[in-house]
Order: sequence, then structure tokens, then C-alpha cells
Amino acid sequence: MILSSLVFVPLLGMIIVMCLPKDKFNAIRWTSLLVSLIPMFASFWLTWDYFFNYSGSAAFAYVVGPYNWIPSLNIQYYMGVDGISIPMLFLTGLLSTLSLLASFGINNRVKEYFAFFLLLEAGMMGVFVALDFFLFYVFWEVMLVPMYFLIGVWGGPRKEYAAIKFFLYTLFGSIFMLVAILIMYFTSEPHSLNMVTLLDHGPMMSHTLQMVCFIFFFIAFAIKVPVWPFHTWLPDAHVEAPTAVSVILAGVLLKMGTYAMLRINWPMFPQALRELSFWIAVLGVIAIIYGALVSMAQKDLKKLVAYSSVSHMGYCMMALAAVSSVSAIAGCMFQMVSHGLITGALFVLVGVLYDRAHTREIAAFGGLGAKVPVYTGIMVLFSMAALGLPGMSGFVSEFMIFVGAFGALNKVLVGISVLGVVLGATYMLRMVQNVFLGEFNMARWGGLTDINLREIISVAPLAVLTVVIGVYPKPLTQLMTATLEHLVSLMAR
Amino acid sequence: MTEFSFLIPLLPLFSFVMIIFFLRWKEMLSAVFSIVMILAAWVMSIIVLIETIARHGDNYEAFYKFVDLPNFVLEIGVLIDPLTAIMLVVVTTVGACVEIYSVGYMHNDPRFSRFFAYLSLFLFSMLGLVVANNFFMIFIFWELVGLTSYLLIGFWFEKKSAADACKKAFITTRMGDLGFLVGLFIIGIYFGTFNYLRVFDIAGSGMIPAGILTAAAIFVFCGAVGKSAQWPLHVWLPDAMEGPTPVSALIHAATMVAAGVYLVARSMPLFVTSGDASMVVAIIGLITSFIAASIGLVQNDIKRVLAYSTVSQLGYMIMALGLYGYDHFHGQHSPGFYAGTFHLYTHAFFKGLLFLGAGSVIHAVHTNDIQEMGGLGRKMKKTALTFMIASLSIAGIFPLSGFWSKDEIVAAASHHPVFFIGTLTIAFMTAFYMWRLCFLTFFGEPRDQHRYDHAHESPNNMTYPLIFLAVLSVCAGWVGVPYLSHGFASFVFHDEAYHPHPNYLLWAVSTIVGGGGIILAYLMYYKKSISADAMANRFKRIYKLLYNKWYFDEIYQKILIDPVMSIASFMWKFDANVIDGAVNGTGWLTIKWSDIKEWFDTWIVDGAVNGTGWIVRQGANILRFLQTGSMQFYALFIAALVVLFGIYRFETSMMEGDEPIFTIGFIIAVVLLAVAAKLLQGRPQTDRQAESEE
Amino acid sequence: MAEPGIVFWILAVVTVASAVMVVTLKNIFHCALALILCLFSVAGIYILLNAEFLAAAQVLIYVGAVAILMIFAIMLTSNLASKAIRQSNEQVMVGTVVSVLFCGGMLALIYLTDKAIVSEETGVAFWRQVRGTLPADNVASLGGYLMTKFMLPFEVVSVLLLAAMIGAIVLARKEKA
Amino acid sequence: MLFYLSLAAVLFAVGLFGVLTRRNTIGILMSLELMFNAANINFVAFNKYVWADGLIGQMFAVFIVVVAAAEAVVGLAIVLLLYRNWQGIDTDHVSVMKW
Repeated sequence: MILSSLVFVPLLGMIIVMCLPKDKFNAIRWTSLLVSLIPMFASFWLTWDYFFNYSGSAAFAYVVGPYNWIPSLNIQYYMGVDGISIPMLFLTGLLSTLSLLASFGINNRVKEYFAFFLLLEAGMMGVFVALDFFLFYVFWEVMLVPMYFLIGVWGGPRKEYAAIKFFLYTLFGSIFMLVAILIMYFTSEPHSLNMVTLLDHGPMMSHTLQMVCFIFFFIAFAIKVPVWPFHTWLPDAHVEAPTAVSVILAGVLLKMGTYAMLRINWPMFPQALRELSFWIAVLGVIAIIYGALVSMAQKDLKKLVAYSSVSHMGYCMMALAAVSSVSAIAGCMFQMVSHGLITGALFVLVGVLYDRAHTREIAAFGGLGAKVPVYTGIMVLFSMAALGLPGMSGFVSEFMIFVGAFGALNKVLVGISVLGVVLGATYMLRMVQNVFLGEFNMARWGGLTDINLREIISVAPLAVLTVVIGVYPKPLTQLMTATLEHLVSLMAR
Repeated sequence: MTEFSFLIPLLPLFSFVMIIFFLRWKEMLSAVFSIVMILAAWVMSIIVLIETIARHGDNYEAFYKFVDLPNFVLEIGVLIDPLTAIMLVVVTTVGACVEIYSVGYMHNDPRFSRFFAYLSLFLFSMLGLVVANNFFMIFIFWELVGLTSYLLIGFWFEKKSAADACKKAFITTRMGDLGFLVGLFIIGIYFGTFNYLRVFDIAGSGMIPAGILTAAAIFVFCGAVGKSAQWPLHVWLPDAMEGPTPVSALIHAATMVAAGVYLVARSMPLFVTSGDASMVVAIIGLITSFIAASIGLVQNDIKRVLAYSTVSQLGYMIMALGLYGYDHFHGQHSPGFYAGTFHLYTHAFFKGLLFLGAGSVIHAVHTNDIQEMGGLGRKMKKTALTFMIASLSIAGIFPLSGFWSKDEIVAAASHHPVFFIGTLTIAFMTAFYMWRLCFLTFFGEPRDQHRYDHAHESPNNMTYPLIFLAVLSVCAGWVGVPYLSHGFASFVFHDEAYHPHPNYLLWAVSTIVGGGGIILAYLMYYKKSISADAMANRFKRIYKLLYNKWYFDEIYQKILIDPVMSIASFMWKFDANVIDGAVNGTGWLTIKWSDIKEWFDTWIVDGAVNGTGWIVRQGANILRFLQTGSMQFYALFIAALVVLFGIYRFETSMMEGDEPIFTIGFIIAVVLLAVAAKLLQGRPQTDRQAESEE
Repeated sequence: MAEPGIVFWILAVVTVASAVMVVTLKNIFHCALALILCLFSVAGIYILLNAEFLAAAQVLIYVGAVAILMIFAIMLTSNLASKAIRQSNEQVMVGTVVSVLFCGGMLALIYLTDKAIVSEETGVAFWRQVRGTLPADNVASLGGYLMTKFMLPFEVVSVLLLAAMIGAIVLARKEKA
Repeated sequence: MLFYLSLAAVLFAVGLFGVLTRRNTIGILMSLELMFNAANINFVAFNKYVWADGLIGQMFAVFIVVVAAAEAVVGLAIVLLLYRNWQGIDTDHVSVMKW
């Protein structure tokens, strides 16, 4: 029930927003914000309740259904959550609200913007709760449409290019997923789309089919993550997208790829996974190093953050390759959460600067630390978090990933990936130095104002969570330990 | 009180939080608050030290589980043993002195409050590092120390050099941390725990293969190389002098760089299990010490000289620790461990004093260049006197604290000829450059009259810490004199009685070496009986090499930074052109393909469709004649069909079978009817025309 | 009445003859008159078939209303009432053939059916066996039906008539200029 | 009974012939009336000779009469309209519904 409401409240909100007169900007803004508060608090409550009542077992909680939806095809309406979807729901609820808050500056086609945004939220929530392939696929695709328009209409100068690239790229992956789903469907007896029952079907399939399905699913999800070399849509989409959309893109959409791998790909085809895990790890390590190097060469702030995402998601991939290690997988979940928080905040902050300066060129700034101290403080905080400073969530996740991966994977490979830590520090600090330190250009930036209260409110929760998780990660681990152990046992089949 | 030792790091953290969020706008209040906090921590540290000594070697440990996964536990906790206790006292003492001193030194800075906030944060990190009970936690604070040093070195970030320096410091130390991190992984994987005591137990039990132990030790040592500015990662420390001088004193003399040595000392039980690793440590220490001392000989920036001296002294300690590990591994007795930690302890006081004194001088003359000073001793008596005490101490002159600790190091090296010669050479160089500094700064004629005229003694809140530290520089070493059976050595050996037998020959040698250095400096820079310039000209090559710090920065720039940057920009081009190009190329191909498809569509597929349409249209052109528009015709048609159908049914019911023939006949009849209709169609028009003509 | 009497034959001949006149006469007015004759004779046939009420209704409605309406329409629409132009169209030949065939088909059907459907018990066509007897009071029974069994069709038909009336008014009135 | 049915058949055929061949619209309407009457004769005849148990057939005939009357009314109205628009009521005037 509560899971359905997570999906349908934003949809309802979208309808309400569409019914509002289109020149009542503030009414639209506040309505959508208030609507988004409902799933946000619902997801908070879910997290809370799950933690205390369900986190001890790996079973799905708050299950809705399975109700027959299209009985002739055995399609069901089936939802449920476990330890890996709960953090994602939490993140989605939080980031959606914060991005809506950060979207108040949108003045162009406000109604459509907020309507699309709520639709997007519904889709994201749906992906994280769906337990039926058909439902999952529907939500997966539903999200694409608003995303396309959000980038294509409210984006930057090359928005059409970025939007179409994003859309086509993701759709390209979805086709593979569809094929794989169909393979699963037609080989199962009776034909089923139920993810839970198909978990047992996957390993029963022939070796070739397993490999095919695994690779197809992997391509679909890898594009979303994005895994090197499928990543090039990401910088374009990020740079052109409006701030709030970048936040959602980095904070939630990328996680859907890794989440889906963990939910579908990994436990369903453990044999294929074991055969390919080395290569997945290689892709992850390439992404780490490559993403870091490329972001070092960036001149645009947003692009830098975008490429840093590539690097950070590389850690996730490497962790996912370490199938046998609970700590690596837990680290991956941590990295997903913390990357969502940190990169989301970084995008908000870059947006804040861009709103004032109308440029994102790193070289154009310098010495802003004296002029906008609060902004600088927050930005430095998140930069440090991004480069994995202890006391922040990023460190915990990286550490867990490294330790887990070091035990489970090729040690040389992991050793190389550790270089990413230094490279990460390098590009982040270069950015901080060139933007905030050094000489201040009074003539050009004399009129710059510091971050305002609304903007602080939209990053403060992220900062608090980043630090809290960094200092006291235990609740988060407890939340998902049982589920992860179960998953690892599934992968060991 | 030991049970509350976890509060010691938290007090400065509390002060940091208070200042950042509440007290920032009240400058004096922030300063006083943070000083009160650090003093409280200092008092607690001393009590903890006393209690620890009284406990006679029982360790106190307490922790909570930070991450609790199956087979993977991370702890946050406190381990109080004598080494920890003594380090707590050192850090808080120097920290308190520096904070008090900073009130005067920073008094006009616009970010005064923030300075104290950062200092507090730094002390928090450092104290956290010291009390940590496991490798994971020490790494956390290790990194935090890196962060705060970044903030403090870049405190005057408007200066480009400061901004560069802080970045360099952070990244360079991070390179070392990388190794540390790998070391942690090895420990985590093979030992299954990060807890010091358990790791040491396991390491000592012989369950772990020697190769793994060596690897773990060397990788852990990498962290120390970064943080303690050991060769080859020493380059950041001299640059880091761009920070405010109290910061230099705190971070780069007494505490942060000491963290590396502390780490090695802390993990000594690990190092003693691997002779190779220990040897590596010792060799790195020696090389560092020698290179840094040689560079220090010719530098003109007062703080840089001190910085190189720090690097050199740290190398000394590291070397001693390494030698202890080596000797211990080979079953020999060595005072190295004790010597290294002892030197760490004494060095903190006199190096802190030197930096604060240098700060006082800089504060007075507003330059770092010793060539522009001279004769300042007359104007700044307290500063000059304390500075010289510290210089004597670092030169190893009896009976100052530096003598006792340095002597132990020399003793530790005495079994290894190369190291022994090295230590003596370095001791000589140290004495020489320290006193070169003293003579150039405080004695002789002022070389820049203008600066000299404006020079003045610093205020009391700056000089009192100097005096306090000077006293410590003199006396601190007395706790470790070899005549005590329960001296400093018993701290590190956990209350085991340890008798460093006084070796008077060694004492004589090291005193002579130190004194020789001082005398040479005296001759060159005070009496000028040996011309420094002539020496420089004579050994021009060496002079240039040393002056340019052995070209390490340039080499790193060439072999490390430039390649990385060009790889980065290459990668970016690669990404934009090749990978993205592939994506866009696919898009282009798709578009081209769709162009072909469009042609195909237009002419073939659509052609077929249109052809069908054409056929239908032509057929309709015939059939449309049935549509006469006359309803009577339609009625006729209906009636006729009924008749025909009736006949058809009748026939079929009469003659069972052969239906197809009748069906065909039926169809033919319909067609005939249609044709008849067509023939009929012509007539009404003519008829009507005829009628109208009528 | 096993065999139709002479009255039937007379009525039949009159009916058919007048019907043929209706469809063949050139003057439309004469046609209308022939139609009236035809309807009268059909009414007679009804009486032969014990349908007195229907016969009366036939006379009243058809002869009294419909035929008069036709004549009115003829008068209103055409000034050719007296003109004798060709009144059939060009498909008269085909029409004749079709009609004759139709007629023949139907007659054949009737007689073949009479032959084919034979009751097993009596050996004659079972539609020759009368079930029940007609009610004596024809009119009263019909009235009863209208108020009971055929209540709904009765109402519907009244609505239909109303609709036809309104439709006719709407169609036939002169449009305002 | 066969005679009644035969009579109805012939009457119907004659009406059909009229519908098919008359040029005059009113003529067509009149022919239609003939066909209605043929049907009525059938109903009544069946009522008498086959299913005499009640007056269902006559009932139907009554309704047919009513419907025929309605049809005649509307038909004639249409005829008037035609006349007004085409100044004539011949069917070949109204053969516009082609092609």
C-alpha cells in the first residue's frame, strides 16, 4: 500500500499541477513541493520502520500483490522492498524534494517543468519497488520521457543534442533489456515475469542463454550507470541539463543501473557473473582512472563533476565485481548513497554559482574564498567528501570497497584503482584552488553574492547526511546486512 | 581519568564547532575559548600520563563498532599506552604554546577566528590520530590531519604560492596515503582485523607469511613517508612554509610530521617481524636525513632552513626506528626504538621553539630572507636567547635535551658503519646550518638597516611560550638520561626496565662533531675567516645542486606532473573524439542508414503500397458504375440478388454437392448484372438530354 | 373454409387488377384512384379472413387517410396530374423480369413448402392444421391485447407516430426566407 | 390458405415492380403500400389458418398499418421537399448520390 502510494502520489500530484492555471507560478511550485513531501516522508518512515522491524531478514517487506494485472501474459502488479531498495528510496525521496526546491528559479514553462518532474519521481520510485519485470520495465521507460523533455526544453545551449543522445542511448540499452526479459519469460515454465521466482529460474537456464541474458542485461544497466565506455552521454546530459535535473540524474538515475544489476543481473545469473567478473572489474578500474584523468582536464565545472561521477561509479562497478565479498557489495551500496548525496550537492552548488556568474569556466574564477566564504566552505566540504576524506560518507564507501575488492579480486588491479584516490584529490583540489583560492578578480566578481538561505536549505540535509554516514555508518550497514548476505549467497550458487 | 581520555581529542573538536557556528564573530572569545579547550586537554593528558605510568604497562582500550558487517568490522576506539600518553602530552603542550603564541602573531588577520577554528580542528585530528586503537581509525585521522594542514597551509590563499603549496602538500601526502591504504588492505585481508593489539599478536605469532608481513610493513611505511616528508615525498614540506608561522611550528615541526614517526613507532611490533622492511625504513630515513641536511646548508629562507632541518631530523628518527626493527629481527639488542621516539619527543619542543622564534623574527622584520637580517640579537634578546638554546639543543650539545636523544640514535647506528658515518655527518651538518642561521640572524652587522630599525621584540604572549619551550628544550631530555632505570625508555618498552648504558666515548664523539659544526659556522659567518662566498664558488656545482634542492621539484614536474597532465588532456581528447566520436559516428551511420531506408521506403515499400492503391482505384473505376445514385437501381439490385440467391439455394438444396459450380455461377450472374447496369447507365442521360431537348 | 369461395376469387382478381393499374397507369392521379380500389378489395379479403377490425382499420386508415394524403400530395406537387407522360423508368424491362421471377420464386416456394413439410401423424402439411380457434369477439380481443401483452409496442408506436408527425411538419414547412 | 398466400405473393410482386419501375416518387410510395398490404394479408391468413390461438397475426397487421401510415406521412413530406428543391418529383432528378 505504502509502496503504491510512493509511485502514485507523485502521479496524482502531476495531475493536480496540470490542472493549475499556468501563470500561477508560485502555486505550481509550492504544490509540487508539498506533493513531493509526501513520498519523501513516506520513504523516511519506510526507512525507519524497515530498520526496526524488517532489517533482520532478507525477505521483501511491505509487499504489494502479486495481483494479476494482465493475466493472459501472467503479468503481475507486484511490489516490495528489501535492504538494497530502502536506501535508494530514501535517496530518491530526499533528492526529489531538494531538487524541486532548487528548481524554484525556473521561470520558463513552469507548469510543464514541475509536472514532468513529478512524473520523473513516480518513475524512479517505481523502479526501486517493482518486483515484476513488466512493471520494472514500464517504470524504467516512463522515466525516460520526462527526462528527455526536462533536458531538451529547459537545458543549456546544446540541449537538443544532449537530450536526444541521452534518450537514444538509454533506449538502446532498454532494447537489450527487453530482449533479455523476453528470453527469461519464454524459457520459464509457466511463463513468468516475477523477479522473485525467476531468481531460481536463471541458474537453471542453459549456459549460453545465461551468458546472453547476463550480457544483455549488463549492457542495459551499464549504459545507465554509466560504465566506461558507455559513459559519453553523461557529461553532455549533465552539462546541458538544468541544475535540479543534474542532481536527479547523478543522484538517482545512475544508481538505477547499479541497483538493477544488484537486483536482477547479479543474483539471477551467478555462473555467468563469475566468469565475467574479472572483466567487469577491469571496466570498473578503467572507469575510475579514466574518469579521474579526464575530469582533471576539464575546464567546465559541471563537466568536471560529471566526469568525477564516471570515476565514482567506477568504484561501484569494481565493488560489484567482487561478488563474494559482503563488504564490497555493502561498499557499493554506500558509494551509491554517498555519491548521490555528494554529487547531488556538488551539482546544486555549481548551479548556485552559475546562476550568479553565468559561467562555469573554472579559469574565469579565482580567489572567491574571500568574497563568498559560506559558499566556499560548503563547496570545500563537499569537494573533500568527494575525494574521500574520512569523516564523510565517501571515505567509508571507498574503504569498504577497497578492502572487499582487495580480498576478492586481482590485487594488482585493485592496487591500480587505488591511484584513483590520488587522482581524485588532484582534480578536486585543482578545482578548489582555481575557483576559490588565489587572487581575486575584483573588477569582474565584485558583485558576487553569497549563497542564500533557500540554497543552503537545499544542500544542508545532504551535508548533514554525508557527515552522519561518514561518522556513524553502522545504521546503514545494519539496514542492509541481511539482504546483502542473502544476495551474496545467491551469487554463490 | 583515563576512562575519559576519549574526551581529549573531542575538546578541540568542540572548540572548532563552537567557533565555526557561534563564536566566529567574536575574535577574542574564539581565541580564548580554543586556548581554554586545549589547556583542558593538556591537563587531562598530563593526568592520563601520570595514571599510565602508575598502571605499569597495563593498556587501556575502549571502542565501539563503526561498521559491523559479517567478516568485516571497523572500530573506533581509544588505546592508551605509554607511547600514546607521552604523545598526547607532546601534542597538547606544543599545541597550547602555539595557540597562545598565535594570539599575538595573527592579531590583525581578517580571518583570525577561523585560524583558531582550524588550529582546533587540527589538534582534534592529531589527538585522534594519537589515541586511535586501530589502523583504520588512525587512517581516518591521518587524512583529517591532511585536510586541516591543507586548510592551514592555504590559510592565506590569496597568495598563489600558498594556494599551490597547500594543494601540493595534500596531494603529495596523499600519494603516501595510497601506500598506507594498500597496507591497510593487506592487514584487513590477511589479519582480518585492524586493531593494533590483535594485529601485533597475529604478526608475532608467525601465522602470516614473511612476504605478506614485509609488504604490509612497507606499505604502512609509505604513509609515514608521505606524512613525515621522507624522501622521495619530502618536497611538500618546505613549500608548506607558506602557511602562517605558528602553523609551521605546529604542523611541520611538532605534530603532523611527527605522525609518520609515530605511526612507525606504533607499528613497531609489525616492523620487527620483517628485517627487510625495517632495512628499507632505515635506508629511506638515512637518505632523507642526508639530502635534507645538505639542502639546509645553503638555503636563505629562515623557515625553509628549519623545514629542511625538520625533514632531516625526521629522517634521523625514522632511521633509528628502522635500525631497531632490523636489529631486533636479527636478535640483537638496539636502543633504536627508544632513541627514535625519544628524539621525537625532544625534537617537538626545540623545533617548535625554533619555528616560533623564527616567527617572532619574521614578525619583527617582515621578511624570511636571512641575508636581509643580522644583528637582531641586540633588539630581540628573549627571542635570540631562546632560539640559541634550541639551536644548541638540536646540535646535540651536552646536557640539553637534544644531546640525550641524538646520542641514543648515534648509539643505535653504531653497529652499522654506513649508518654510523651518516649520522655523524648529518649531526655535523645540522650543527653547522643551525648556527649559520643563528649567526646570520642575530649576530653581526645588520645587512638591511631599514628592517633592522623597525625590528622590535615581540609581545609577551609570544615570548612566554618561547621561554616555556626553551625550558623544556633544556630539561625535557633529562627524563631519558641513561642513569635512570625507569626513564623514558620504560615508556616505550611498557615498563620493562631498560638500561641504556652510558657510552662516554660516543658522547665525546658526538659532542665533538656537533661542536665542530658550530665552530665552522662561527668561523664562516661570524669571524668571516673562511669566506662563505669563496666556498660557494669553489664548489659551484654542488652549491647549485644544493641550492636548487637537488632539483627534485623540477624532476617531479618533468617525470610525474607533466606526463599526468598530458595523459589527462589526451584522455579528454580521446574521450571527446574517439569514444564520443564512436557514439556520434554510430548516430551518423544510423542517420545515413535511415536515408537509405527512406529511399527504399519511398520507392519500394511505398511503391508497393501505392501500387496496391492504384490497382484498387482502377478496379473501383469500373465498379463505380454500379453506384448510379438511383435508389431504384439499388432496389432492383437487391431484388435481383434475392431472386438469384433464392435460385441458388434452391438448386443446391435440390442437387446436393457441386456447390462450387453454383457459387461460381452465382458470382458470374452478379457480374453480369453489374455489366447490365453499366449498359443501362448510359441511357438515362441520353434520355434526359433528349427530354430537355424536347 | 377449406376452399376459397367465389367471393375470394372476385376480390383477388380485383385486387391484382387494380394493383397492376397502380403500377402501370400513366396518370398518377388515376393510379391513386386504382390504389383506393385495391385497398378496398384487400379490406374485403380481411373480412374473409375473419379480421373485421383490421378491415375497418384498413378502410379508415388507408382509404380514408393515406390515399387521400396521396391525392393531396399529387395535387400539391405536380401540375402533371392530368398529363399522361411515360411514368416508368428505363429499367422497366429488367424490373419486369425480376418481378416476375420474384413472383414465380415465391409461388414456387409456397407450393414446394406445402409439399415438403408433411406432418408424420396426418400425412398432410402441418401448416394446414389449425391450432386453436379464433376468438369470436375480434375487436374486444385486439383491445385486450393492446392493453396487456402489446402495451409496450403500442406506446412505442404512438411515439413513432408522434415522431413521424413532427418530422413531416419539419420537413414540409416552408423555410423562412 | 395457399390461395391467400399466392394472392399476397402476386400483390407483392406487383408492388415490387412498381417500386422498381415508377419514375414518380408518389408512385413508388403507392407501390410500397401495395407491398405492405401483401404482407398484411399473409399475417392475417396465417393467423386464421395456422395459429388461430389468439390474434397475434392481426395484431402485427395493425402495427404494420400504423407504421405504413407513418411512413406514408414522412414519405410524402419528403416528396414535398423534393418538389420544392427540384421542381419535380421524378427519381432521376435525385440520382445525385453517385461516385
